[in-house]
Amino acid sequence: MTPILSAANVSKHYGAIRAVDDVSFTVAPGEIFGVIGPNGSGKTTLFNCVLGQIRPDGGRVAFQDRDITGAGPLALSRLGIGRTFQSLQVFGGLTVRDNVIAAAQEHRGTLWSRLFAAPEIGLGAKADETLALFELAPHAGKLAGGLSYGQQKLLDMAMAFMADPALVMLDEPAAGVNPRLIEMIRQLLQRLNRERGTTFVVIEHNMDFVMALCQRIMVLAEGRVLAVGTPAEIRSNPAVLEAYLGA
Amino acid sequence: MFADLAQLTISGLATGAIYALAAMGFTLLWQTSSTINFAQGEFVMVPAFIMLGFLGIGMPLIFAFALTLAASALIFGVGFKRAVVDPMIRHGVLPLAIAAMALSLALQQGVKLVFGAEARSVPDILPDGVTRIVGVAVSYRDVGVLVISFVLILGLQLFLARTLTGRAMQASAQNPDGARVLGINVDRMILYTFLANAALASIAALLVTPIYLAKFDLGGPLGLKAFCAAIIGGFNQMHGALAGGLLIGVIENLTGAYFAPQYKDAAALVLFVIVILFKPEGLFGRREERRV
Amino acid sequence: MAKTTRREALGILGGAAAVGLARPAIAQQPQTVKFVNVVELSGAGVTSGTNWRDGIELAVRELNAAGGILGRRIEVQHLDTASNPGQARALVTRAIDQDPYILFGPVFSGSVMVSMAVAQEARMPQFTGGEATAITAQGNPYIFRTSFSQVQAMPKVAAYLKDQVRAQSVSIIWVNNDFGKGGRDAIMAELQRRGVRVAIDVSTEQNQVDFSSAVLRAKNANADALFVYLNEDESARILREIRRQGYDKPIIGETVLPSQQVIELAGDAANGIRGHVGLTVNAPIPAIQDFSRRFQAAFNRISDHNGIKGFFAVHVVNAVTKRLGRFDRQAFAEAMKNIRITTADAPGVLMDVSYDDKGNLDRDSFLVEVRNGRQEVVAVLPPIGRS
Amino acid sequence: MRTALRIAALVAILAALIVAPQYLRNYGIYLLSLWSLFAIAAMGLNLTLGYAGQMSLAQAAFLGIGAYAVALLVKAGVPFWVGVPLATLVAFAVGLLLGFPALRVQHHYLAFATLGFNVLVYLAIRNEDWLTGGSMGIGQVMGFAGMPRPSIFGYSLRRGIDFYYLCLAMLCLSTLLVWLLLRSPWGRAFAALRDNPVRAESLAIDIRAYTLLAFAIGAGLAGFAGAFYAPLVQLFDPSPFGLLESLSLLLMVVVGGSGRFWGPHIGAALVLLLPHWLQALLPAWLGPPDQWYLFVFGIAVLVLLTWCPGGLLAIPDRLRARAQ
Repeated sequence: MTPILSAANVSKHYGAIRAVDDVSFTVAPGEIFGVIGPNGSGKTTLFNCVLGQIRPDGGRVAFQDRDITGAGPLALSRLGIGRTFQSLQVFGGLTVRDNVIAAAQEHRGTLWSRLFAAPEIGLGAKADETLALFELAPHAGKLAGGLSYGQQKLLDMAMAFMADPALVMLDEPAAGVNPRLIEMIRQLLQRLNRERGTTFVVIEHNMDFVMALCQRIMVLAEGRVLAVGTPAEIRSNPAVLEAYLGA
Repeated sequence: MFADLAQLTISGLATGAIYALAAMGFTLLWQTSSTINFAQGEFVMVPAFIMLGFLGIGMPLIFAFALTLAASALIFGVGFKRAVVDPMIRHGVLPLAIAAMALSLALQQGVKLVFGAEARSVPDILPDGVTRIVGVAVSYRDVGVLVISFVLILGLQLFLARTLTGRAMQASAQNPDGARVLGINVDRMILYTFLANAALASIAALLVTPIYLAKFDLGGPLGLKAFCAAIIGGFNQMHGALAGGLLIGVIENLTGAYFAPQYKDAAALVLFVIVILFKPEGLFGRREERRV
Repeated sequence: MAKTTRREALGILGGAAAVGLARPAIAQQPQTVKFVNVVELSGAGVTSGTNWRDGIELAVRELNAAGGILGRRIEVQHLDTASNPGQARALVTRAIDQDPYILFGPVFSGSVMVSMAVAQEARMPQFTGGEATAITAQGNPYIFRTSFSQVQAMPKVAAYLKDQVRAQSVSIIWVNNDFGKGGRDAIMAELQRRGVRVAIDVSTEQNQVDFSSAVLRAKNANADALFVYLNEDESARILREIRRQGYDKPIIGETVLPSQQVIELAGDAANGIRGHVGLTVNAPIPAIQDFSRRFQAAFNRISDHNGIKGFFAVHVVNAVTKRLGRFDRQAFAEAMKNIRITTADAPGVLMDVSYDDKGNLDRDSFLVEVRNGRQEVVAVLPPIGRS
Repeated sequence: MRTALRIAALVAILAALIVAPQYLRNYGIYLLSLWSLFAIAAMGLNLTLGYAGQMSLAQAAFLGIGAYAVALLVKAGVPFWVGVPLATLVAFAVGLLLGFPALRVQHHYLAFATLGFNVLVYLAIRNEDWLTGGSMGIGQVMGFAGMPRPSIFGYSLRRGIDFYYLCLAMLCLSTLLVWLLLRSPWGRAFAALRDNPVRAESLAIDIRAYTLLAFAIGAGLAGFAGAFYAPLVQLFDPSPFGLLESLSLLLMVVVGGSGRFWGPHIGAALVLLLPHWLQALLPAWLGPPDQWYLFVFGIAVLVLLTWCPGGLLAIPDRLRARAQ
């Protein structure tokens, strides 16, 4: 089976610092793949290289066998790669419902057909369904900027799923969220993975969350791959322990 | 031919030095408090009228100017910061810039209401007269403006680079949080930059109004040139403002003489648009990380 | 008088009642007569407009003190066009809504050109300070000048340049607005007709500050004389620059360059300039000098030609209305055709004047020179009709 | 209930606007016509600035492009009603071009770039007098009767009042179209672009296309307003299309409430109509409001912005937020 996402020898240097150094990995369709590592291990840089925010100095990135090295965020989202951001990223001046519709509308029709389309562009039902799934239905008519932090985090995630992406990249979904919500997010992600077959790549600091969520985990340290394996394998890997404790 | 070029360049430099004075203060405010001061031209225009007021009651020029400096420090230093910038800054760069536009409108119209719309002549502190250097007529006035501007700008640079207060001001501009940790009173340092801006503008008023004439709408064109100078030179570099101002002054004159006088005003703007599009950090500026 | 339509009547009622955009117009007291003056009280035309307004004010005050026009008190309202033609047109509309007897202004020709049709449509006599040739070439029977047009004045300037200055070539520096452009076109034509070469023709900006390149170009053209046609502030600035660059050929102007405001603003740099003026307080005419003293007493400044024009305009209205014996706009406009008014008849017009059938006037004019910071009249030129 | 109330208010205001000229004389009618057109242009700027978040200080330039385009087309023999869409299209196309700098620079840099553009347009109109009549105005090339007022279905709109109804109709049409546009997916995309362009791009929203469109549509509306401004004033010169007018349009949008649907209508009324109402309502010893209005207005805007930067229409929200 071809991997849904593969990176081969990806490198990114800032002067003498090798932020990402010859990293390769593959993600199979339907997998939940975690990326962890101490601070400064290159997680975010790698993420940005894959997502086209930064152009890598070397290596290749492919999505479903299609070369996407250096392709911009617009191209990737059009291909069906969803993502969330480390910091909150919703459209504060739009209602919650409009936020989720905005997240999917560009996948329907052409630029010109959208001008003349009905306001909800046929996404009304899907928006309500998604909002219900993320427990945001009671807030549908509120301005997104007025939601609590946790609600905005959920909305951010809901937006990433609106366009039925095959792959979603999550940048620290558990950061700054209370334990009850973390648990809810974990269950939601696993449910989406199970029911819709969505593939996830997750960058996360919260070890418990990653271990409970992911099927396979890659550990980065100083820009290089330290280990790849199941949560159990990673937990018992002495090199990983050393990297974390040593750091 | 050479003499003409030299002549144009010298008077262009003198005009440009004035732009630079206004542009410097502009850059200062931007660096320390993200203020795009659209009323910068009025900060030059109003002191001219304050000075005329003092002169009108028979005060000698030097005293009148000293009092003007004090008044403008109070109004455009302390007052502007406390009444406009402090409450607006949390709303963002753009609302603050628009508030400055409203201020500029109010100042222009206020002066017009009080002093009328007619131009008034202002006494000159610089000597009148011309000297010839290798066939080029150089006026004492141009030389005076250039020298005063250079001394001021270099003095300010030295102050910022060499003195404790100056460095604290720079630190407050570049990294306010860090500066606070070091025990610097950031708010006070920012206030100093506002005072410096007010002082620069008053001196610019003293230098330009004998030629520009004191008129309620003189700030518009001057402010516009100052923006252009600041951006062309680099919004985050003090010497950029100087270079930008001088460059505009000279380019305008050369355009007027050798290309198309009716597009003289466009010269600075064309240069400015090109710089904005291809080197937005300015010709001499540092690249700023784009903050999202 | 214009017929009051049903709509207007309604408008007056409604205006008084509610919105207030319409103020009572016809409901003025019978013993007053209304003037509206639409003029440049700020912007590039501020000096002209302010003098014009003050001239009108002085005439109105004096006439009112002497019992008004035909026993009616004059009420005058001044509106500021900000030297913006669009604004001028709007304000002329507004002025006409007030139903005045006579409309005054604007002074800037561009503003006159865009607004005069509005007054014409309302059959409203309009006294303008504008000098553009086109103003009286539209066949508008309600427009009247208070000074020469540029085509009347420029022949005098061109003849002066050729015959007295003996210039075979002339450099021209002009301001690129309606005033400057009109004057430049007129002088170019007159110079060419007389075989005087235009060595260079330099346009400058309204609000321009640095004139070094303009003066340098004129200087390098090496013509026998320089003709400067700018507004007041810019004239003062360019004179300083001209002196600075040590230009030593004759500098000639028309009306503005040797005017009071320019001399005041330019200081010593104005000395030696020569030019033609249609009106000046320095004219060797007792009535004008007396006017000048009264003007200075009232407004604490020396009137320029526009002050005289405003004063003159009110007195023409007074003289013609007296002849008619009633307030009738249509009759007034007709009476203005080919009229001749002498100072014996109406001392307020200051100099004998005659109008043609298009609204152009003719009278003496003056050649002046600035000496020691004062404008001095060096010659009186006869009216064109007699020259 | 609230919707019903709003519709009722809207109908009442529209009725007042239709009846008003009966109680006004020429100048009042002229001012209302001017208000209608400036409200359209301000709506365009509100779209660019308020909804799509793109700073523009060149709105008056587009008004001028529309006015000159329609006048020159009519002079060339093109019927007015063909000239209007063409003039709008020209402004739209130039607006599209002006959008390109916005792809590279943002915020204040963009403000300056558009400001520079406005000055260049102004200088070009003024200097190229073979085409535009330069500083002498359009009369120089079209004759001093100026731009003729159009007819509609054979009915001449020469009289001020008839032309006012045309302007009002165009305002209603523009308002409706903008409302539909803002409700459409495009409106949502504009808001997304304004609130968070990075996030928008990750959701397949083509921010380049929408930035260009925001500029172009805003410019197109100004051009459309300009196409009616020309026959309203009939004779015009470059001065209404300079930097000051752009600033004035910006203040209209900001005062009314940037990103608020009715902000431009209210802002334009404050700038254009209020001084004349004040004239009638205030005691005479205050002097004619023309003299001090702009001063007071500038101060008022300053105070409003420091207290409530969202503009007048944001005040209720702000009061509510305070009460809580």
